[in-house]
Amino acid sequence: MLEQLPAVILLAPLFGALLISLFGLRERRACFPVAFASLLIALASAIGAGTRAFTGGAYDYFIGGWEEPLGIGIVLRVDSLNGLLLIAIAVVAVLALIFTIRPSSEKDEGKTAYFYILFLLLCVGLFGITITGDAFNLFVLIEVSALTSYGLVAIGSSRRCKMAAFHYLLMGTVGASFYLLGVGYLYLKTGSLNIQDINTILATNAVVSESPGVTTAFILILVGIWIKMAFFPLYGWLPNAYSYCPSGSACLLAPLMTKVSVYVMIRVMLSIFGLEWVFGHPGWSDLVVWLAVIAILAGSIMALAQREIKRMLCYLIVAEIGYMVGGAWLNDPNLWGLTGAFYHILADAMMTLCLFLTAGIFFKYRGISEIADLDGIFKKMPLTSIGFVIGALAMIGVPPTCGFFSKFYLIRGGIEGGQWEYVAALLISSLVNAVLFFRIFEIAYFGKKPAEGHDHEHNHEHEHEHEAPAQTVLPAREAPLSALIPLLAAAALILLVGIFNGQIVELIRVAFEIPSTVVSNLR
Amino acid sequence: MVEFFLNTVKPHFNFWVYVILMMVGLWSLIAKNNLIKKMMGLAIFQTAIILFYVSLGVKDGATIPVLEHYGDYAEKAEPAGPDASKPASKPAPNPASMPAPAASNPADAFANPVPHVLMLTAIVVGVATLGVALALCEMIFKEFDTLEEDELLRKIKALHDDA
Amino acid sequence: MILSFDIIILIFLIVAAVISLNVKDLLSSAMIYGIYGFLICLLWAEMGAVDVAFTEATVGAGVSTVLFIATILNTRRKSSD
Amino acid sequence: MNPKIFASIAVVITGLVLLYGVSDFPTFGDPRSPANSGVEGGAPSTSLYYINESYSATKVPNLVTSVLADYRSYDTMFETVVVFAAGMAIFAILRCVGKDDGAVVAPQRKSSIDGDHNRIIVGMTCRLAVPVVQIFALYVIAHGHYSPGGGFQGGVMLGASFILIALAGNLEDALSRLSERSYMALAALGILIYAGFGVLPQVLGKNFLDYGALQKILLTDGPEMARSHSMLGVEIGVALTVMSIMFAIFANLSSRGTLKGGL
Repeated sequence: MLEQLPAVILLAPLFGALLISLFGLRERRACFPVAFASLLIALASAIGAGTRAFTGGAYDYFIGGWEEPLGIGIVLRVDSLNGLLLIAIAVVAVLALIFTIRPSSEKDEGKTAYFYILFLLLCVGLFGITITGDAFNLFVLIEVSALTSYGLVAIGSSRRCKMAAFHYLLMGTVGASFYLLGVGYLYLKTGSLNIQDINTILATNAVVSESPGVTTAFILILVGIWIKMAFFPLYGWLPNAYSYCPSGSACLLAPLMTKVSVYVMIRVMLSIFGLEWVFGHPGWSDLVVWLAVIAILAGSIMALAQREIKRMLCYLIVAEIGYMVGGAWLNDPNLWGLTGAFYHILADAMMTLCLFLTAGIFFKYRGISEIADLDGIFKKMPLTSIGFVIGALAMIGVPPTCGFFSKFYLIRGGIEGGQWEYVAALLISSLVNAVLFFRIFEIAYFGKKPAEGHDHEHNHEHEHEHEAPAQTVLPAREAPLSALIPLLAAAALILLVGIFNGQIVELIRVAFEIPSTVVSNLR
Repeated sequence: MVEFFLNTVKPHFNFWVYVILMMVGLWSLIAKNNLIKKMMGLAIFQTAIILFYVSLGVKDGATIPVLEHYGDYAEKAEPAGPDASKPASKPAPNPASMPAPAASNPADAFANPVPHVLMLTAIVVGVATLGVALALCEMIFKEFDTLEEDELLRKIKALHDDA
Repeated sequence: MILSFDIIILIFLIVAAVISLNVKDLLSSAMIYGIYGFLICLLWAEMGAVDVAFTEATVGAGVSTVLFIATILNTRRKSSD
Repeated sequence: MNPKIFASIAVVITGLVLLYGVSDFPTFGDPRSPANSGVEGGAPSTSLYYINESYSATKVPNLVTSVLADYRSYDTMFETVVVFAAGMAIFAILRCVGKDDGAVVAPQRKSSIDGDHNRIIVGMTCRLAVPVVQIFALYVIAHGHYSPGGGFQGGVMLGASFILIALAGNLEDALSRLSERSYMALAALGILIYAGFGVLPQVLGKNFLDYGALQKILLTDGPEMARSHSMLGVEIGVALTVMSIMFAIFANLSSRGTLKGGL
């Protein structure tokens, strides 16, 4: 039974979604338990499959039993990289699911069943993307996750979410199409779709690997994935899509969609083309790192200019994607950049989940969406505030949290790779995050009557513009348990991922085939 | 010019057309103002990709990838078949420009099935995306009473300023 | 595969695509998109991809066009481009 | 920036990148290209394997069907899931739009293919055509092993026959034949059938979607025929999902999610 786990990870949420669509429309109360149970099964099997990869190394699961010759069937490959990511996805999905127990308004209640079906199918897509070993299958699963996420964005009742979803759909489809085209170019040059097989051919056959077709394939795939992950010049869809969609969807989409795309990029660089091929092209690494630097700076600056909490977080995501893409492309000799980038995927999933959960709680139970309306919220909702503070500190990069360690690895990679502009951008971005969040802390802790500082003048202006009746009417009341449990669990996970960074990094570096002695030097 | 056409374009004619179609689709996807026109551009963009894939699998002189059309070939491919004595299928007629071993390989009689399989998937994915996009178009029309992007952006901006 | 046939259909394809994207009446545009779909279906049948041609005839030319028309009739028929 | 200028720049750059790749392609129709027969000096490509071996392994002469429904059946399953997900996304977007939208719906037409005198020609033609379309669709599904066709094509045709009823008469006619409850159930059932054919081998100790293990259940001579029969089952599952979702998409789009009135 143990060897069936890679398939079970996908099948559990799939069957959950089917069950809900068979019975959930009539019996709305049944939706949540079914979804929760199927995600718990998926989490358990992800842990099982991951543990097997951590202890015994990478292994393959041949769908349909088609093993020989390689590439005739579709293979699922679990190694310690995607083992970690599988567990992270399952954990985030379970926590985000708990947050959705209460529908935010009555109008959404009729859509409960559809929401859970889409939620589970999105998880199916993300799990599948993570473990598949076939380049074309990756496209199909990207489309599964993409179509469901369009639905999840558009399911809200806000007027603007439809337009945001439409733009998201256009960009997402173009991105996926570019990826598909890139796979086609690769297929034309290598005659294979299996990731391992393509990698072998590119590594051994110099005629193929140096041909313009393969270079074009790489560029197409990379651009396609960049569109999907909202990398800097192509980020336009993200802030609208994530800030106008309902809170429940945002808590699943924001932590996972872009991170999984970053993982796909790392997988393409590492497993399809191979790092030697990618970094064998002089100038590419510098170019992408410079793009990432611009992404980080632009994301941070635009985050400073936002008045709404969710939009600010969205621009922070743009900056974080800059961290990860830049880190993956640092090309430093010990691959600390790539390690940091992957570690940051896990860390950022937890941090984003934590912050979006807080934003969701503020919006859902207090009706607050603007930063300026947060005054005095720490006294009214102390437990929520603890979660928020931990998430914010992780975003800034304060030591016990995972945010600090990922920045540490990334900066180390930057220094070893000699990419000083990247190091500078990271530090500036941390500073900006500190300014951003301490501004919020000040408002939230001291309330409306601050001492001085131009930030507060700014806020005063808005307080006159936006009279917020919700916050004055509502009594001092903590958010319900269904929101607090995932939030505090996410906060705890931020600390745990931070504290156990050594073990996680060791697992990551096993997948990069770097001897663990290098790792032990660090600790 | 003629030489360029004969040497560069003609051997890859399908691929040139796919690039042109794709660019037509991409251009209208970005530049058109009407959301439904944008979707048509996207649909054409996707068919261009399908054209590219299908062109990969074409072999000169090959038939469709259904073995029944080469009945005796199917018998031959079956190792334990009773009619193993039947003569092997005649190779498909090949143009003289093809390398010699092509004629000796019976597999060259059938088009490559893999791109076809992949593209069946891609077509269905395309129509699924189209359906979702058109549903979104209807909802956008219901909310804003227009499908022209510039008007939509103006109305959304007005909404933002009111808030 | 017959090259001259191939070339003729491909040229028609480009023409159909450009026209369907440039007609201001969306309903006619959708119909020309249907023509485009059947042309490309013909092209695939000609290139030996019968299964793809079949799917394109039902999905691409058939259902897609119907969906376009359903949406256009429920929204607005005229467009500015 | 003016979108047309931006579009032109983007299109020119993309086109040049693509043509740069095309310059290096093998000649169109070359049977020796890497995609058709493998990299020079390397192993033969998978397509050659399919052409040479798949008949003996699956007993299905249509290579596209055997690759689609057996070798790459995992892809096909998720393709069906994509259709299902699209259907769910559309319902989530359009369905349950509330009671205030009732006014927007066009007044219900009296015409119907059942006993309508205003549209007698259309109604009669539709009555004659629909059964033929459906029979042909079933043939396409069942005969996909031997000729072009299969679950997707047949499923779309079945869905199109309901769309035809909705177009010729009105949406209620079609919905009385395939109601919302039944199309939701059929869509889920289709994927359940597909995934069931995947899970059964797992129960029997083989890998997911390893149809050969179903030999004992399907009572066939060998794993080859088990694969062949399972492929038919899988295609039926695909057809059910595709049929119901295609019709449901049309029904929701044409009535703005109210499922009343139609076009």
